[in-house]
Amino acid sequence: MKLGFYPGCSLEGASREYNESVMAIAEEMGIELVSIPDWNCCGATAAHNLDKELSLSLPARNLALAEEAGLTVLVVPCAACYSRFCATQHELMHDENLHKKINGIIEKEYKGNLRILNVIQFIDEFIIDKLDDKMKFEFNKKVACYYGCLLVRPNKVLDFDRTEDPQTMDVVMKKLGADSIDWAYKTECCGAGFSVSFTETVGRLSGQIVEDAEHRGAEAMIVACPMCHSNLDMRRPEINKYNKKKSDMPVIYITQAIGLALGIDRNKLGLQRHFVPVKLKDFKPYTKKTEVENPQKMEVE
Amino acid sequence: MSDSHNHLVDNSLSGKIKQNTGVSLSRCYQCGKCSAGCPVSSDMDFPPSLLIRKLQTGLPEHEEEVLRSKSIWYCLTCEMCISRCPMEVDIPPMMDYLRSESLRLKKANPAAKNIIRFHKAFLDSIEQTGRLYEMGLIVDYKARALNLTQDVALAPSMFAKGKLKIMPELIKNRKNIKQIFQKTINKKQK
Amino acid sequence: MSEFEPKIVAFVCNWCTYAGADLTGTSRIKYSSNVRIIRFPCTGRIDYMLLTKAFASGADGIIVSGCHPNDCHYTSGNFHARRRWMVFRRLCDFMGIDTRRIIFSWVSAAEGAKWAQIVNSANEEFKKLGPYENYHKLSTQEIFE
Amino acid sequence: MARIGVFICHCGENISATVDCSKVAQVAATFPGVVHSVDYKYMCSDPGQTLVGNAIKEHNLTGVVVSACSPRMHEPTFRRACAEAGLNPYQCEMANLREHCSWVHERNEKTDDKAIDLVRMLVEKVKRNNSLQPIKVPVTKTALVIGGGVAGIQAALDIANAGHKVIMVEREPSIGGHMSQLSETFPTLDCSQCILTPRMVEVAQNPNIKLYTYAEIESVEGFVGNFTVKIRKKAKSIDESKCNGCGLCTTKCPNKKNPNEFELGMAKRPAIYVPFPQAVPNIPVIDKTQCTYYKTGKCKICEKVCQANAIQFDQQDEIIEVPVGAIAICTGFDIKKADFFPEYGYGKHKDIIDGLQFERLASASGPTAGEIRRPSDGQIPKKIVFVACAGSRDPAKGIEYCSKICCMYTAKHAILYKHKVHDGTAYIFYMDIRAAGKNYDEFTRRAIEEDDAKYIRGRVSKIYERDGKLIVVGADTLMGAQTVEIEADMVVLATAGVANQGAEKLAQILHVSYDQHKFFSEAHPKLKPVETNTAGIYLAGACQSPKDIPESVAAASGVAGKISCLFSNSELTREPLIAVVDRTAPPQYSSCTGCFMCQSVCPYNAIEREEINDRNGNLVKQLAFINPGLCQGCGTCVAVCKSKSIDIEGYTNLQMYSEVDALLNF
Ligand SMILES: Cc1cc2nc3c(=O)[nH]c(=O)nc-3n(C[C@H](O)[C@H](O)[C@H](O)COP(=O)(O)OP(=O)(O)OC[C@H]3O[C@@H](n4cnc5c(N)ncnc54)[C@H](O)[C@@H]3O)c2cc1C
Ligand SMILES: Cc1cc2nc3c(=O)[nH]c(=O)nc-3n(C[C@H](O)[C@H](O)[C@H](O)COP(=O)(O)OP(=O)(O)OC[C@H]3O[C@@H](n4cnc5c(N)ncnc54)[C@H](O)[C@@H]3O)c2cc1C
Ligand code: SF4
Ligand code: SF4
Ligand code: SF4
Ligand code: SF4
Ligand code: SF4
Ligand code: SF4
Ligand code: SF4
Ligand code: SF4
Repeated sequence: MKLGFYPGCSLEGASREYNESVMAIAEEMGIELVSIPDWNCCGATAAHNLDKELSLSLPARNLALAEEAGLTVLVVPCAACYSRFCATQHELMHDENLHKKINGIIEKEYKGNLRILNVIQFIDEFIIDKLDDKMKFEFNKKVACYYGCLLVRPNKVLDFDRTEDPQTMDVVMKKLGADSIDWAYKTECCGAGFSVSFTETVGRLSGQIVEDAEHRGAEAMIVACPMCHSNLDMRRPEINKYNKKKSDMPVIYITQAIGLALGIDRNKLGLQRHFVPVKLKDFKPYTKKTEVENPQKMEVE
Repeated sequence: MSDSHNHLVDNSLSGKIKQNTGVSLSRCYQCGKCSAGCPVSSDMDFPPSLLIRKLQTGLPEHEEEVLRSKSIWYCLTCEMCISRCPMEVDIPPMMDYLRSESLRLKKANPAAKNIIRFHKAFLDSIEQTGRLYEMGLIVDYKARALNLTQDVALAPSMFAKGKLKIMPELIKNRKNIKQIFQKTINKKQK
Repeated sequence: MSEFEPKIVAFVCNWCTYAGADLTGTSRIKYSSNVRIIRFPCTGRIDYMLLTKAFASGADGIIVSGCHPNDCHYTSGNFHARRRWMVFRRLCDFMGIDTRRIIFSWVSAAEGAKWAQIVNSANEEFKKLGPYENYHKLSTQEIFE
Repeated sequence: MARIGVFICHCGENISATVDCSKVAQVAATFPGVVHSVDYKYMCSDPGQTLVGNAIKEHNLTGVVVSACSPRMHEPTFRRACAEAGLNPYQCEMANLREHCSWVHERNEKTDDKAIDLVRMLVEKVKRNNSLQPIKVPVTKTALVIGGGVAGIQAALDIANAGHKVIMVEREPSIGGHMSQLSETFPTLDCSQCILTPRMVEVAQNPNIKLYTYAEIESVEGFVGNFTVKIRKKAKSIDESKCNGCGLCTTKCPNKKNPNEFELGMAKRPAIYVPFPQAVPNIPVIDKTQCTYYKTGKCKICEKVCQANAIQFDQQDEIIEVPVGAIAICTGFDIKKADFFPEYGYGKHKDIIDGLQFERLASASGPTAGEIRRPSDGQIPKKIVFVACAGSRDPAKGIEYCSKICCMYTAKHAILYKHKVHDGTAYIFYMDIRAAGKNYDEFTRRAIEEDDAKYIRGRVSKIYERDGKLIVVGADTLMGAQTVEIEADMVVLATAGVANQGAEKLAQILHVSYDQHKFFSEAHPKLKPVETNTAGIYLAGACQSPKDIPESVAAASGVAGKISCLFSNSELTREPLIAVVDRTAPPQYSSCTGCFMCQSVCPYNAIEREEINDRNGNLVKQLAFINPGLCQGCGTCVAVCKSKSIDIEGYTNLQMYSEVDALLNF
């Protein structure tokens, strides 16, 4: 199976391990991820902070290129890129004049036929059902699934999981055999793009997140966004300083967690690249099927 | 049977916000839920709901305070406020608009210098190469911020972990990207 | 010759605008005398073909007025009137009836002054449009009966 | 041949100062069909009316146009005068020469012309008036009260005490409604059950009231004065005529762990149960979804212990058909549950409760015998947070209205809490304190000043649990929107009052309208607050919008008054100005094509389907039929009927076209 893929700048740079693990599990499941030809940066926070049209044009160019390349589904692992893409799609599809204008700026035409999936949606749709057959280990750890902001908000644009107390990632982790805890900071902001400009603020925000997860007994935090990861992992010294205690709880991507359960080599998953060492071991061999119910799907919000 | 009233064009800042972003600040009934949920409201000089209140009065001195505030630069666009606001007052686009106005009128708060520098360095990197060149960005930003010591410890270990590339990645159609910049942000600022 | 005086027919509902026009009287507010009021139980009762009939009878302009949107004595008659007007307007365009000559308004039983103002401004409006000779000519062929 | 009389009134000088009355009379005399035309100083005076009466007799008039003041003023006067002179009152019309002419124009020729036109229009109209007879409808003097909360109880007792029969239908096993769940009531803090229970007993004992509990409305047909109602009496599995209410069955039932609805899940009850000790009637029901016998076929312990042989496992639902003349809807309201709030954990935390649960905790007969204890571990909360406007005034959550009662009951809760936990602190997050009512603001001030309730103006953004405490994160907008975090032991959400479950279905059965929140709609917000748009159906209490007890009771007495008025005559008389569908001889029967456009626009559901069958019972034609009991005469149906098959008396097509036609040469 072939699906469109937008790595985005972080996955090519500071968050290589995320890319590596996405690729590793896709390969294991027989899915080919095809990058958009000649893709460009989505503009991230900087663009929409300074100029609205720029912030729409940069993602729109990528979307148009993807469409030109005949792709219909686009997997966007970086939550920030995912959010920019969804916002662009939403705005263009709801404002005809703006749509025309942006098409003019990028000198391409985006028709709006792409389905944009974040990594959890990708897993939910293409991977979770195949896990039973391929899993070698149980991820028998207590984990805190951290969604951050961009995966779940704003929900009128994203239409993904519920905004408060989302569950999709928890369901995946439970499927892997993990005990995913109920905690308070699931969707609080980690400081996002302020890592470099307001490092202290990031230390505080990420610090509260790490503290709550650890306080409730999590052995690892599971994330699906390179920004969350770099704030929670790379900024650990600032976090520890804010919390006035040392935490060595690792932060791993959900794709890495799946990779571990599938028995993929740790280095192939990029675990060696983390700042906080990933010491998790003693995974139980996988034996029985786990049935997991998604509480979100049982409720009407 | 037309039921629309003809209002004169509203030249207040909140009027401009409404025209440019569609966000109506008069819907805000000052419940404060946004401020209570905002992760950075303690860093802000005016928490989001207070910022809106200042704009609701339409008084020039209040509008001035808003454009010169730290708040608009501290906003992380985390979307917490809008996702909980009972009146669905969409604060993040309002913040975007206020930031661009503050820049345009050269009223940006000094505390925002670093953020603006960072954003500009970031966009420069994209304009040049089509993608983000993290190494270049950090060097560029540090040079702009004249803050060469912060984070220097991080860079070598990032290298060691294979997280920083020495050379930028260049996309093929860089002309297209340049055009996009020409037609949008550069048209207004430079 | 003296200045052109448009002939205006007003179709009003009993509960709001008719009563409002009564109040204009009780308050002795003057307005131009070239208007003839026809009372209906509700604007919902107004069959728009009556409007064409009025033009055929020599009217140069028409006012249709009833209760404000949520004040209809019969709760929803005025909504239906409005909805049917949307359809009728297209028919007018098709038939070549000048819809500028039909003015809609809401006048409540308390809005005596507003009624006078509506009539006066309609009068000015219709004066500008001049006599509706086209229609009077058209109608002599008795296409509506 | 029409013989019309025209009477031009001077109204002293009110008309004649501006309009040349004698000239108008002279011109009118020349109109085709006019046989008599005069002017007179005061038409409405006794001599004026006599003038009209005499002219009718003398000139054998078939129609009269009184050209005077507004018909809204004197139409009844002149119609009565005509009737006295032997002319059908609906053959009298008025031309409005005062309000619409003399008072609003200058004295000149154009004004005279207008007066002449107005008279001509009405002359043309009256020529085409039909002689009509007032409509008489018989009235069944029995009222149906749906819902036995405080509103229903009040309405039923008032109607019964006026000497009329009442049938009360209550969905639950007992009457009492929400008020029976309350602890003490604002603004007086009197015990809710103490004031309500006697009224409940009165209902059961009043010989004029027939009570059906555990029953619902199946269907309603007919119209004002003449409804036929089918009631489904759900099987209680108990023979009510035998049960003496001893309660032995409920104590012996081994299946005791079912959530107790009355205690909102904070206690358990057996499968055979009486909802609460003071229930009326005091007769148990078996919960078939829980009873072991119904589930497995084994048990029947209740049957064994019942000495009255009252248990009837094979009892079936019963459908009862009753004729009633009027219906009072008193089905009350409900409140949103804590799981409605994502940001407060979707009801995950046991110690985040709603207002009604707090009422039960504070009630001496409640699960904690009136002590305030946390549901999770039974501890007494030392710090309690109340959250006002939880879900109300929140368009994002779909509820933009203010629930009206929660400000008051939250203040009450804070007072009760302080009375029970002296060393405790109550915080209240609020946006506005809405306490408009007699002694209401005094009551909330008392909570603040005497019982030390700490009001914080701002909304709560998030509540989460940590180490057994609930962390409440809100803002204080009186302190520059600063964040306030309170570590609470318990949180009470003053959740929004919403329409009762099933309200929409009931509205459809009754053909009454309801708003977008499924509250029943009154006929007019100011002048008909307890009527619905359907004649003969009324509403009272919180089924209309959230209401407190005084308002619910006031509305209920209002309904009782309305129904008693209706029942004061054995026949209803109504103005005959209603719609009719034309009927012609077979095989056409009517020009109506059966499109039922008219039905879809009628605000009163007055249009029914009439089926015409041939001798073999085969359907020949469907056509519209106007129910004269329901039609209010708006005429909307007339305007939409493409085949002009409906007409409305008083404003027929012929009349209206003639009026317009009369303008031809103006
Ligand atoms: C937490 C809380 C505290 C309150 N405290 C106070 C207070 O201190 N003072 C005060 O004045 N007010 C108070 N109120 C308000 C008070 O409860 C209401 O005003 C009152 O209960 C309204 O009475 P009602 O008869 O209209 O409705 P309800 O009490 O809701 O009664 C409706 C009845 O109709 C029945 N029913 C519903 N649907 C059907 C159907 N389809 N067929 C047959 N029967 C049906 C129901 O079972 C119920 O018995 C409080 C409310 C709440 C939520
Ligand atoms: C400024 C203002 C604006 C308002 N706006 C609204 C609004 O928009 N909507 C709304 O719903 N309500 C409004 N109200 C409230 C509304 O006016 C009252 O609810 C309403 O008038 C009350 O009617 P009533 O018949 O009880 O009393 P009143 O209107 O006061 O009538 C009492 C009558 O009794 C007569 N009377 C008094 N004493 C005696 C006596 N001893 N013997 C004989 N006759 C006596 C008085 O002369 C008077 O005619 C407003 C009130 C005010 C002050
Ligand atoms: S949450 Fe919304 S309504 Fe409340 S203060 Fe903030 S913007 Fe205003
Ligand atoms: S989007 Fe900005 S203002 Fe809104 S909660 Fe996040 S940081 Fe605060
Ligand atoms: S009938 Fe009317 S117009 Fe004539 S005197 Fe009486 S009040 Fe005046
Ligand atoms: S059913 Fe029998 S045992 Fe139960 S209360 Fe009635 S009489 Fe008593
Ligand atoms: S038969 Fe049912 S109700 Fe009776 S005692 Fe057994 S469980 Fe209880
Ligand atoms: S009554 Fe008070 S608490 Fe309830 S919705 Fe209205 S303002 Fe809010
Ligand atoms: S709209 Fe006219 S034709 Fe159609 S059903 Fe009604 S009466 Fe008959
Ligand atoms: S006149 Fe009005 S109320 Fe009567 S049947 Fe027609 S639409 Fe219904």
